[in-house]
Amino acid sequence: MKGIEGLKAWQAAIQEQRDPDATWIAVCAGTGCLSQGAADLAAALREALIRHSLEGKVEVKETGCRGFCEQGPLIVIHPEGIFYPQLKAADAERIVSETILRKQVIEDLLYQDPVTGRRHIHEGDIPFYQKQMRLVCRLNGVIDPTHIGDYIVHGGYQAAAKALFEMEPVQIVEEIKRSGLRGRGGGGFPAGVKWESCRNAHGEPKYVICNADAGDPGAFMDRSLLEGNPHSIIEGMIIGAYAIGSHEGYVYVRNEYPLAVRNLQTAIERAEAHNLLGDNILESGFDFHLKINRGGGAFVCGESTALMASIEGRVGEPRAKYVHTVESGLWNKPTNLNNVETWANVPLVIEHGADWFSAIGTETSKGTKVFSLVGHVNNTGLVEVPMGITLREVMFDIGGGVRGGRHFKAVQTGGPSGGTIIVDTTGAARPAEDRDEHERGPALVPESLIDLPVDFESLTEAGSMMGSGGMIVMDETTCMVDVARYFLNFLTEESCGKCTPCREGIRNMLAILERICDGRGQEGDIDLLQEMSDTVADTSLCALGGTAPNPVLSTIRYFRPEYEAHIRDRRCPAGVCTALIEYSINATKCTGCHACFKACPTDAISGEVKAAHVISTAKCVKCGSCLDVCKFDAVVKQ
Amino acid sequence: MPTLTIDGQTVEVEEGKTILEAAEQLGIEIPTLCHHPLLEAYGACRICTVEMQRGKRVRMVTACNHPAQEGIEVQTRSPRVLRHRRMIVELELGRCADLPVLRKLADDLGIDRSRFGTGEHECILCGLCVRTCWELVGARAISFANRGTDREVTTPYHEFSDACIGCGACVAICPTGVLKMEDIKGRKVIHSELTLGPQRAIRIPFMQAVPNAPFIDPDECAHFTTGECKVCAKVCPRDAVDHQMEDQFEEIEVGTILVATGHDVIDCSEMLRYGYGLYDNVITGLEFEKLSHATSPTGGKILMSNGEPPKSVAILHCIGSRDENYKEYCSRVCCMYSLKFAHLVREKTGAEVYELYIDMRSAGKGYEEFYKRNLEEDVVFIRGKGSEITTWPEAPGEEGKLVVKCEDTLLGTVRRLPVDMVILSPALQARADAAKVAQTFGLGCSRDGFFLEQHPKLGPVQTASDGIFIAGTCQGPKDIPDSVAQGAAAAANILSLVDRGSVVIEPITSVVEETTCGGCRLCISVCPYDAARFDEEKKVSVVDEAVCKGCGTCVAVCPSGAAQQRFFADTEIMAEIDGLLAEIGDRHQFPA
Amino acid sequence: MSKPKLALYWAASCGGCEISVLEVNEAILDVADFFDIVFWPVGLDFKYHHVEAMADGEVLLCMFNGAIRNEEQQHIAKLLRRKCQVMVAHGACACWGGIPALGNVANREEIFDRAYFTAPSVDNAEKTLPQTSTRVAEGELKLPVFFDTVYALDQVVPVEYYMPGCPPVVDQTVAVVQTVMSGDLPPAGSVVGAGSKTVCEECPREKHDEKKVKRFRRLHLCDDLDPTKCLLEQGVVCAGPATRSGCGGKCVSVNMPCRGCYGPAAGVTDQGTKLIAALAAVIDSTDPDEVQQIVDTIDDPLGYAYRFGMSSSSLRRVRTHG
Amino acid sequence: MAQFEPRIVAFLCRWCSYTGADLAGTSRLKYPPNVLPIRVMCSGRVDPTFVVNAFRKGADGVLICGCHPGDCHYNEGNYNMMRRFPLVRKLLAQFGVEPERVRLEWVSASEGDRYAEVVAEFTDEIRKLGPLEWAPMMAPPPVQTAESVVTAK
Amino acid sequence: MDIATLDKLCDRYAHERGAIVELLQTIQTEEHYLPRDALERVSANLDIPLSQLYGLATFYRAFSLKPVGKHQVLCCTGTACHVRGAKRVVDHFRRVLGIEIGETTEDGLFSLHTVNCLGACAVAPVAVIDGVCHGEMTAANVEKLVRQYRSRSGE
Repeated sequence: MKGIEGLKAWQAAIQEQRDPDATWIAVCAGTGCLSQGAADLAAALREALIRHSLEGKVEVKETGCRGFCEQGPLIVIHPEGIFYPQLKAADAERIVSETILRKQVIEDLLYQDPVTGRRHIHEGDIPFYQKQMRLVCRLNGVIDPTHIGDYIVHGGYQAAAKALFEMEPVQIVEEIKRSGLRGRGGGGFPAGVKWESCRNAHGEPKYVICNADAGDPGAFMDRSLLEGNPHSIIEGMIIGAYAIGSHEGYVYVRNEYPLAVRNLQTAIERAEAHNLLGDNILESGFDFHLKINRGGGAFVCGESTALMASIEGRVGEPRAKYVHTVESGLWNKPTNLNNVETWANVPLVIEHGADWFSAIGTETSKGTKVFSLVGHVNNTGLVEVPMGITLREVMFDIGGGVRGGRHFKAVQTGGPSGGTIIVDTTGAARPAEDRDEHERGPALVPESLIDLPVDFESLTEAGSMMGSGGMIVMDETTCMVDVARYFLNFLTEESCGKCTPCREGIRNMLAILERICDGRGQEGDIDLLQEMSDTVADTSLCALGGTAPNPVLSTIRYFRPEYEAHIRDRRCPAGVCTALIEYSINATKCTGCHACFKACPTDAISGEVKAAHVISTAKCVKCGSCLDVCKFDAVVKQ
Repeated sequence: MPTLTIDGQTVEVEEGKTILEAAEQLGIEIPTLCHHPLLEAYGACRICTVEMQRGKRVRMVTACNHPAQEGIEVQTRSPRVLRHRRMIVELELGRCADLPVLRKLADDLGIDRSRFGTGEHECILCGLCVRTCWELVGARAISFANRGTDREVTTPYHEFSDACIGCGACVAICPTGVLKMEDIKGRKVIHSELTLGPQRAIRIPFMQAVPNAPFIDPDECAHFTTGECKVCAKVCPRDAVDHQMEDQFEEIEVGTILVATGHDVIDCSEMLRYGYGLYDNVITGLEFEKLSHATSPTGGKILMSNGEPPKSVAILHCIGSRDENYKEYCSRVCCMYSLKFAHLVREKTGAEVYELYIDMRSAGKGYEEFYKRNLEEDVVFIRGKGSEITTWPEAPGEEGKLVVKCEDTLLGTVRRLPVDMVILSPALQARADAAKVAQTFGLGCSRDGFFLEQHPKLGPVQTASDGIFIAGTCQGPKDIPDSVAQGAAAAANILSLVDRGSVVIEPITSVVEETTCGGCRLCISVCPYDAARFDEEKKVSVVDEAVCKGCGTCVAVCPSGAAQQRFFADTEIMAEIDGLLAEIGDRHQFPA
Repeated sequence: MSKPKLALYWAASCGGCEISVLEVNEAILDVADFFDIVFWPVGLDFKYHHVEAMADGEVLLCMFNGAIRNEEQQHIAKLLRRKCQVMVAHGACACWGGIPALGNVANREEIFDRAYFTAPSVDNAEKTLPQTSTRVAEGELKLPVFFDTVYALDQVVPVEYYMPGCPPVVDQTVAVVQTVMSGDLPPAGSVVGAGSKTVCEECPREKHDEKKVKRFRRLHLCDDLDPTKCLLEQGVVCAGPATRSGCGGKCVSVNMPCRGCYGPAAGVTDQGTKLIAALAAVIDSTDPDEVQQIVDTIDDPLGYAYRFGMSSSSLRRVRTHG
Repeated sequence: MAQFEPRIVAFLCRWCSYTGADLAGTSRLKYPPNVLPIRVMCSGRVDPTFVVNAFRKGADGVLICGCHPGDCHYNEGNYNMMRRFPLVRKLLAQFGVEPERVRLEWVSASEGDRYAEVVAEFTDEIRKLGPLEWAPMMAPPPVQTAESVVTAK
Repeated sequence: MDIATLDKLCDRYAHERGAIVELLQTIQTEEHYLPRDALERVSANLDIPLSQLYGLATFYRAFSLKPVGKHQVLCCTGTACHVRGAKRVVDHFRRVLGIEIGETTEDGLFSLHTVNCLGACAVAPVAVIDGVCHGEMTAANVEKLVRQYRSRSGE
């Protein structure tokens, strides 16, 4: 197949075969939905179609993640676009018989807005989607990632063809620079500038790498992009390689994402089969080979030099970046490394042009960003929003507010390297005047933080950072000291152990925090933590160590009272630190239903059926099982 | 050439230098733990972090690997740098035991105790050993294992790695000394080379070696086993190290040769009853000399193998000499050096010394007086050859001692001497390759293997072959004065030959009578020196007088009698025969 | 003055030398012209008393061939010595004992025992032996005494010239006679009719510097001999190197190894030991046992060494009565 | 009659045997005087003619001494003697001379005692063999009176 | 894995630069752990020092030197799961299986690991057993799952 004409011809050929108004069902098969039974649902639908002898006419297509994981497993019936969320296998029969056959909308299956209670038929009018601008994720949930035709029919690879045939490499770099596209990995370094310096660095061969390690816990946008639309990343890398003058690329994927690896591998094979990858792409004379490199399972390998060490078959140990990797990266050759989402944006910029792209987002942060909205929020899922949208819109308008009607306490962005932005409606936060000069983070903690625009500069200013896009909503049941302890515990396990400040610093800070959580905190612990944080942040070799203190510093900054409660009063206001809480049964409310007796793993609960039960504090390991099963709110935790 | 300022002082350095090197150039000291000039900068310990201002941005960077760029301002002791440095040392102390290298840093920075307690690790994970093994030596036997706080240096599966070539480089470079060099090659230190600790691959053989220059021992040198290293070549300021050099064999033409190949000492381990090689403290005279010598590893102190000075020493003479089963001759030198040893032991350690001798042969100048001096220094002389050494105690006071059994012929009793150390005086014997050397130089060998002089009285340094001389113990056991005298004699002989200018050739040669030679060429066939050649025109054999050595074999073989030997012609020998048998007068004469 | 007188006598020999005199063909006429042959038992009927009747030294030249085996030959030798001026030992037998001298390996008793008793063709039951004098009807028969040892001519009477050869080659005989006729006589005791070198000089075969053999071979057993190469180098015992030249290499030119009939080379007293030395020199071994094996392949060293020179050999005869 | 004192001619190679004999002398070793040494440059020089001639001139035994194989000053001289010796012995045997009467021994320069030993042993052996008495063999033919010869009338 | 397949594997990766981790991954998925003789064989075939392979095997969480259990229990301790009580689920698994994180039960059936994030935050806290994802885990259904897998492997 040769050039753009060949591509367009192929696209037209596929369109002909497709009847635009044929009905077909898109079942979301992202990991989130799969883990809630999407596979069984799809099977049930197919059986139902067979029963109604519709198998030839109506097609069931398993697509990538549509973003609304909370409402999984969900389907969209085309061409009408009817959206049925939270389905069970049993609903398949009704869907086929009523909606498919008789085009009737099943009222009770429709999405009901938890706040307004209104039911919405089409995806578009659900608030979760209204405020979003799904560009990178537009094909997620629309195409079958394993079937290249779906991608081609939606204009796939035409941006690459345009770049290869109609644009010069320098032109492409200029276009990306003008577009203001910045790295989506967390650093936010302008992609264009990076490409330019890599292009100008001397040394052959040059490499392009896609960092699909996505090590940040709680951030799975890279994963759903790889699963849902791998071809967009391949196309982005082809354009990037052509611009920089590289013929060899690697995608470094986490080993814990088997579905992503499989779909990407299939995509590469299909692309090579159709002369869209490999030698002489589209007869353009440009060769580009892409190989998958499964990571060994190390968060540190998210850092560029550690990632390259891992590809080179060495242990994931970062090295000083005084000489940038664009000049001397993989095997000491010029290497350009970008995040999955960054590569996915590239075809958009080339297809619609830099001006179109730079129109989206704020003055300094252009384009959209995919966030993974998780934690104590109603609508957990992947949210792609234009830069500059406010926190309020993301968390409340899209996110549907805090779960279970609780109070919103904090949101954490940037993963372990990020900080916690406080939109404290509980008033527990502290005015900024009395913070001392070497403290980090924003000068002010106004109520209006909730209206903080989400972009690189403002998030960093707020003491956190964009990071890969994890946004973890926390309500008042979350103990901030425990959050800090969790992050440090994670970082102690994931530190490569090469440099002293990171290996020893974080370990000792964790020890202090665990002491505090155990109720053995001492005066001066907080100052010691801050002193240590200062050294760890300044002298650590790589970003892992460098940003590790952020969660601690930002929680201290805004929740010093909670720390002091743990240290002075040996109390955990949020009731999380097990050493400081106690479980007891409110005799008046307890109906003696014996449920908690059966649930307790260490049979710390005694009492006869129908009589009030008692918890023996000695045996109780505070697992909280009794609280879970008690229907009468008799179990009290303070 | 970038110029930068460090602590206010400006300095200009070559391209590619680091801040640390620039600081060294200014004599500013920046502490390092994981850095070594021969290794690539690693940046693990971070103790060398300094404050660097470039343009308006101030950043904390590690000096060991940050390039010295144009126009940067570096502060090596700013409050912020010191604060970080103190915290890092405190963190290290929290992890490791009170290691000297850390204690020194802590004292410099004024830290007495770490707020993070004290750990028990002795390895500060600086990685110097791993990087040396990988980058320098090339054996690649050890590496880092695990991750984060469990990180450790180890060989695969914590077992002995057969990639390790035991070069000891990691031990040498480890700042904390946690790596120890087990004597894994099982070398017996006191006996074989008397060197303690790992054998340097490049070393001066011994103190007074001439030339007093180091040599590379190919078996020990890592380069020859792994193809890497060459550290010595890198650090040598005069580029004198060349690993490509090969042994060269030079062939030189000489007029005269002086063979002075010396002697060997009998292997005492063959005589099982003395337990040499079995018991640690039974050593030979040569080994005692090495031990008591000022340049010995013990610095001349006389110590037993366990490092203690001996309280009692027995010196046994004639081990293998004057002995039918081994060497019948007297080795001539042992008595006197044994006396020297006795004197040394008495003087240096004051230990009880027993000398077991058959006859005290102190025949040299001043020798007898030295023997008398030993007597005065209470050395115990027992006239009787040491017969056996055992560690089997039979009487009290013999536990843990070497018991020397001997017969004291003056007292007429058999005695048992419990001592701490025994010195054997082994017999001198011809070198193992003496026979081969003799054949090469056409030397005769006496039955005991020493080379044969031309005449015991008239030609002690000459040999049967003209122009080849011998001197020293290769001709027979003798001590240093005699050897020196022989050396001088041989040299004098050689010089007399050299300046004579011409060589006297053998007068006794063969000559062929042209008129009677039939050209049968038998003489040519037998001549060992190819002195006889066939003259094609005259069809006769001709003898080249310069080449002919005068053995006369051709004359005996010449069937036509044409070949005759001057001074030993057939007629002359026949006349000798007649003369010898003359009395019986059977002259062949005509009948009356 | 009448022609010089010539005397020829045939003692213990095969008579070949006498015949070789005839071989001079027409040259015999020159001899007849120059000489007055006065004693030639085989050619002309002369008797002993004719010779006894002559004056001492009357005969110029006496060509005495044959060794002295018995008393009669000794007597005639002495007689002729007295009667002639120049005594020439004509032929190998006269010079060194020749083939008859091989009898010295035994003594008279052993010879008679072999000849008259044990020889396969003898039928002598009565064991009669010839006696020096036997009475027969016709009277007393006398036989000369049979010596134990065969002696060369010069061991009985002094000899002026020795003419080697068995028989001497024709042209050598002619040359000798002509020299005598010319009166230009070489010094007494010298060997005439022969060269001054050895047979090797006249031998056409190629000789090489390297002479090494692993074993000696009997001629009649060899079928692979190289006609151009020296026989000794091929392991065949050839007395050429130890034998005086003069014969022109007659035998070696026809693939026959030289047997040494021209006697020892000039200046050599014992031809046999010289040949032994030569044979030993070509043995190719340094190991005593292997040398012994090679020596064992020479079956009869005495036979090769003293085929023609037993009488004048160093030890002359074998010691039989020990 | 006094004990038969054999007369033994010895050919001693100048480098080894002759020096060995000399050493025997300087070492004051006792050995029978029956040996009459002749110095030759090398045992290779000893011509079979000398051996045969010695017996002819009345020697009762002939001893030839040379350097040990490999030690010869001229590299191969003694090897040549070694090759001649068995042939000379065989020739002498054919002449009726007991082969034991001729002997080849390797005596090096330092083996003074060995030389004395060889001489003593060889002399004993020849004494047992008794005198060679080769003179009768060399006697001229028996002289007969002229008349006893003339017979015919 | 027998020698032949291992060698074939090595040949396939021999010329490909940067494939060592891939190779170890393949062995790990095949054998569920990295046997010592396999590492020694790879070291010999590809001329890579054994110390480097040992470093890789002990650094990356995906590899283990000891045989792991038949059923792999992966508990997600990502931030989302953490705030929804992942820690209690992990503690419960530890109590029920009687092993610590990273160990394998004596009967070799179960091995327990924690993972940073499995990408199913919507149904946090999550546990994946043999690739099958179980969302909204509570202490209760931990025991149910363990019994279910133990019986299934019992057949």
